[in-house]
Amino acid sequence: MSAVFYLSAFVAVAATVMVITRVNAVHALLYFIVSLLSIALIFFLLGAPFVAALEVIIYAGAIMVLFVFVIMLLNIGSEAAEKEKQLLSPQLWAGPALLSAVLLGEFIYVLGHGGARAGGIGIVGPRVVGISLLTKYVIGLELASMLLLAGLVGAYHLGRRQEAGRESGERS
Amino acid sequence: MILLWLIILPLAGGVVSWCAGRLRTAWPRWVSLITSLLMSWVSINIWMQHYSSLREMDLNGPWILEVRLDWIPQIGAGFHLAADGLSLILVLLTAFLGLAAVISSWTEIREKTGFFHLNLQWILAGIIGVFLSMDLFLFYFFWELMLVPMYFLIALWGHENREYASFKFFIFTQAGGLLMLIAILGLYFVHGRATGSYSFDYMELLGTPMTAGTGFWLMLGFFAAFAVKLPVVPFHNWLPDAHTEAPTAGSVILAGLLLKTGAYGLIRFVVPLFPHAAMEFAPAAMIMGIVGILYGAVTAFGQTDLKRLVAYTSVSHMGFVLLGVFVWNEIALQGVVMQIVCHGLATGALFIIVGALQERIHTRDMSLMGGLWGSAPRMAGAALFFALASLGLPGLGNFVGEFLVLLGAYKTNIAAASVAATGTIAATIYSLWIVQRAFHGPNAQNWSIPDLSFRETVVLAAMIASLVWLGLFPQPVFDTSRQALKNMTVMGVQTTESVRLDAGEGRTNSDGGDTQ
Amino acid sequence: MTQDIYLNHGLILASVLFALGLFGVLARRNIIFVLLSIEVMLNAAGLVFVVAGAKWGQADGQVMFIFILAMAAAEVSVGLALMLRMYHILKTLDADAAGRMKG
Amino acid sequence: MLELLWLIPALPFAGFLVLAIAGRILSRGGIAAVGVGSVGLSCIAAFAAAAEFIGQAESGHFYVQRLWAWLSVGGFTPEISLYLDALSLVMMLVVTFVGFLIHLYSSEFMLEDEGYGRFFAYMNLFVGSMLALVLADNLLLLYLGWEGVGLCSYLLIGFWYKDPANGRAAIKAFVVTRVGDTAMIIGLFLLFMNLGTLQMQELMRLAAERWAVGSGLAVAAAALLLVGALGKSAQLPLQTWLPDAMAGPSPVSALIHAATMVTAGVYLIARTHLLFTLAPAVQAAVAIIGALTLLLAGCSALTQKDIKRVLAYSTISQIGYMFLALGVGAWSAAIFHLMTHAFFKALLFLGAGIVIVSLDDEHDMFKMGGLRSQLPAVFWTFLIGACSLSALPFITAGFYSKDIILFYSLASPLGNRLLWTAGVLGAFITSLYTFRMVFMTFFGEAKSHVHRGPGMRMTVPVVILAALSIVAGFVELPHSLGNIRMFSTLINKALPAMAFRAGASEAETTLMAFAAIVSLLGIFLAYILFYEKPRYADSLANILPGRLIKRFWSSGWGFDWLYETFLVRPFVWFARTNRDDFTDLIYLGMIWTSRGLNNMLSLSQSGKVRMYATGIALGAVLVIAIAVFL
Repeated sequence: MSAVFYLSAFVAVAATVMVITRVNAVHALLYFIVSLLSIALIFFLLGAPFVAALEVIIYAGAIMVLFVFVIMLLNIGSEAAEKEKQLLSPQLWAGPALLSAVLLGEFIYVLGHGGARAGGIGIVGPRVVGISLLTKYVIGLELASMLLLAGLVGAYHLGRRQEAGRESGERS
Repeated sequence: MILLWLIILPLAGGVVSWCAGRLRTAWPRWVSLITSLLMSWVSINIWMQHYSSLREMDLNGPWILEVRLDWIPQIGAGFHLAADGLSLILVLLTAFLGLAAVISSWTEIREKTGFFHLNLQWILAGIIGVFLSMDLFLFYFFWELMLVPMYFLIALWGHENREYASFKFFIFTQAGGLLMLIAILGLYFVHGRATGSYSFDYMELLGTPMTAGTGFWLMLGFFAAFAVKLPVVPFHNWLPDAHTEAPTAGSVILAGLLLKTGAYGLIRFVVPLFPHAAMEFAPAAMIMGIVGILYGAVTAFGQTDLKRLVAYTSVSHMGFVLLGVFVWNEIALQGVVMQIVCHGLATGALFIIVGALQERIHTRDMSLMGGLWGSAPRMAGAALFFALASLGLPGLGNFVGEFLVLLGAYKTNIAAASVAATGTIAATIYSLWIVQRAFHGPNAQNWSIPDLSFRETVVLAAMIASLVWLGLFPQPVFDTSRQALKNMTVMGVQTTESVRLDAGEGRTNSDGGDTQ
Repeated sequence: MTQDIYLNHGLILASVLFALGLFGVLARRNIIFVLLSIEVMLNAAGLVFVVAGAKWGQADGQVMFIFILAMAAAEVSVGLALMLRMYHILKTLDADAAGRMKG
Repeated sequence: MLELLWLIPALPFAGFLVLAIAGRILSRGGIAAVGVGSVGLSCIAAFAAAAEFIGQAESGHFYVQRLWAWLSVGGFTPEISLYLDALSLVMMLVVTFVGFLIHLYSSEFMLEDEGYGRFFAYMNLFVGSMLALVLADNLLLLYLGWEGVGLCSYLLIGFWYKDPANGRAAIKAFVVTRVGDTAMIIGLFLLFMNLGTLQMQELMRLAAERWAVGSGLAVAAAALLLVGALGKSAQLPLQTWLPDAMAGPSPVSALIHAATMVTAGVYLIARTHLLFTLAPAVQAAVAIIGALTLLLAGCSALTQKDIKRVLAYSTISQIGYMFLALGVGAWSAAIFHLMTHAFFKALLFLGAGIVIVSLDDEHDMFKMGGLRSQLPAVFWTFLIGACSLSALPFITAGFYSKDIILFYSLASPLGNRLLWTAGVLGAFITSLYTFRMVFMTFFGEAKSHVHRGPGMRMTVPVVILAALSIVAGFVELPHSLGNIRMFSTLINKALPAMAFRAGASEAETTLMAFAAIVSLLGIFLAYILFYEKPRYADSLANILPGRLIKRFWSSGWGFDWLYETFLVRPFVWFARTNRDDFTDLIYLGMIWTSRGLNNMLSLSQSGKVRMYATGIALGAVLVIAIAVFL
């Protein structure tokens, strides 16, 4: 079990590194899907099959497809990739790299000192999740639906201005 | 109830003249004039009625008139108006200068006359409210009430640089006012905690027991507002700009009345409410007063703008007021009252003259004036008279005021009185400089201007007569204010004692509160 | 004990992913990558919730993940629409080119 | 009759009011009638009062008339009340009588001036204030008159307002005297706070009771009053305003700057003499200042070109004599000299006025000459005045009054040789500059011709004054020469008698002869230098030290330069530089600071999304670091 965990964790990190370093957006996207899939596997290992499914269906499926559509809509050629290369100069990413490293160091420091204690991993199935979603978190659920509605309207509004008739379909 | 009328009258008169202005341009002036005449009549009537009892000092209680209505009982704020001799004198001055302001703006203001007179009358209402209210909440209300119309007066009918000046005026006074608001609230809570009854009433707040540190900071809050209004160097910078840019009526009211609210506040609130802190602060305040006297006078001399010059003389004269208040003995306080009245008249008159001059030659630059005596001898003579009044010529009211302030100051601090006395030399220089530059000298620009009109002559003649009267027979003013000032000096003493008593009790009270 | 390692290591994994996402947001100028990096960060946050939920054996962590998911969806839809508009106006995807709000 | 005492100052004030209000409506005749008439009536009333007062002098030495209570505040209760004793009587008579003569003179002198009404209004106001000053019962009322005369002096010096130089001179006069007045008013505070009253007789009584001789308070009070007197009487170091004050019309110089106002300081010291006897150091200072002033001013008078400036310096110098007399305790001598000086100096000024007008406003003596034949009446009267001023022995009033002063400056217990020497030297210089003026103006060849001669209204006052310049001396003759004591008997009712050292009276004759010789010597030297052999004078003035001394003296010993450089210029410089009020910088600073902050913060708004994100990240890193590590 733990071997699977570490393997998928390694895949996730490696794929993410690829995501943020690619010059071609579609390649990056594909790596990102790999990363998402491996995280879905980790979810499953953690006893959360429902969210693992959601991860695959909505994240890797719907959202990423949306990205793909948009990238295709933009129709970026190979010269864009060239340009992208120029934009990725070391002096540009040195600072952010440092910043991120510091943040990571802080996280790991915290986790190393009195982080999580032991606890039972059992399977928390979709039923339990659904019940708590519709009872305890029902207001959150409503708010999330409002958010999605707002996203829908916003995207529609923004997309409509440029050219009538062309709408970026969305929703997960 | 007659006190209520003193406030309602200008408020209503202002509204009526605004409405009248929508019909005919000339009507608001008449409405305003009638309002001011009524005001003068009412206030003189009050004076006449109560003069003998004031002189004999046989009043029951501190007030000659009092109105007490409920307002916001939940927070202990009441509509409490009361007048004693001090307020009465200032109300009289307000009525008189209000009349002068209306008449002096007769031809100067030709646009939006209705709104102008609305503002004018509302300022007067605010000022009278300030002089009469004996509830700090109400006092603050009136304090702000007089500020806003004044802002409009400067911003709408002012001269070239009016926006800057009106902003400066507003920000300075508002900053001071807010500090006072904080101090009022602080005092309110300190008093409420100590006695258990939360009230804004002046009489109740007198003698509030408090620690020396608290008292000092609260006193500074009040002092800040009044120091800006008075104004005290170095918080005076709004004044030259505001005076210079304001229309004549605005300058008259600013110099004659608005500054006096600061002086009144010092006498009525700062020292009686915080006798200890004020005593502690007195040396600093006296130094500020002396610096004001000298600095104002020297800076006045350096000006080229006639109105600005006169504005700086106000700074100098108000230095005497500050000095006198913090000397706090009967002679000096009577001197302060006299100085307040006479400065209002003399400087108000100077502003009327400068305004009349500006109406005729369209400039305030003294280097462009000169030799105006030839064509306008009456105006020149009047200007000479008021210049002499402001330099403190014996026989005129200002001398009596300054002399008494200095005499009182000499009693407490010989050096202070001596240094302040040299201010009269500087006053001589700037006063004569006005006459020299504007009315004497060669008539280089070949001005030929009409002399004072009948309207202006009447106003100025009344002011001349008042100043001579105050200079030679000042006793009525002293008789009127004596009781009030005595009460206040006695209050100071009493509260000094009661603070000493209450200090012990207050401590036990607070201890009890803690244990509970 | 192994479960304990799982948990701690799950959190470390989330941290690493988050840091990588942050680096992407800060270092990349192409707005597509910025959006992608944000997705990485959101995903890492979701992972933390799920790991924590797993630790206590409660559904709350997963519920939070669902909320994050919803939010990510809304964010991506609006973000992509904005990106499209930007590309049409500025003809570039360089985030630094959109500097008209300079104070 | 004494009940009508209040009329004496009230009449001129009434005249002022009438002229101020109705001056534009009245004709010139009407103005003259009001202006001269009011002072004339006042003069008549004064003489009537004097007759009655001297008549009943046996019964009481003073008369007090209370008019009304001025104010009453916290124990401070000055009254408007008049006080008449021998001293104020003399002053009152001098003021009203000389004042009347000068008013009469002016009614012709100013006839062509456009400000005729204004002139008489000011003059009446002056006479009224001066009478208030001399008749005041308390120091506050005295101060009122004191400032009132200062004001009129200012107004009349700057009477011809169109010339800015006149205005400057007027302001200078007012401001310089105001310096003294400020000291005086502090003295008033001191007296009131320590003795509880400003009523002068009461004050003197209490001072004598409570203060020991030479006590600090007495010295301070006397010194402060002295500074006031120095300003008003143009004594060292506040003398600089008087020469410039000659910018005013000649009658003004005669009335204000010779006969009356400038002697107010002498009057004040005489009035409060007890304070000065309580403060011997200050009294000695009075004598020294007087001696120094009379020498300095005399030397300056010697080098002037302007005839009126000669007279102005001469006035300063003669008042120096009076101060000398006061300083050695010769009270009645000082007042006597004050009176005779009022006569002959007014006469000289009026004569000079006629000369100036006759020559079409010519002040420069070097452009005059030979007027003896053209203006004979003026010449003779002027000559009498000049003789009196230079103390021509035995016949002139000036001789007797000055002789007493010289005698007491040596013989009084407070006198000494140095003071006497200064006085004698001064007498010599006096006759030198006086006759320099006479010779230059009336003798020699005519350099210009007379435009118009004086009329009756100008001649009569001059003649009367000339007569008085002779006669007035005979009311007081020295011991060795008739020993008439009319004047001092009168004055001694108000002031202590003069004392002199035992055995000094024997020397009196010698001293008198010496003084007489000195003054004659001065006249003779003037005759040589300025009439007989003028080139001696020229060559004297042309050698280098002569030139330098001449320049130094004629500029008034550099006092003007001193004040100009160290007081006036810095003051004006500061005022001008500070026109925009440097305290404004505090508030401008606030504006600049907030504006600068605004600019700095708006720099952070680069418009780049990544920057904002970096900012957020940085903040997050910091917050977490704080939460974790602290």
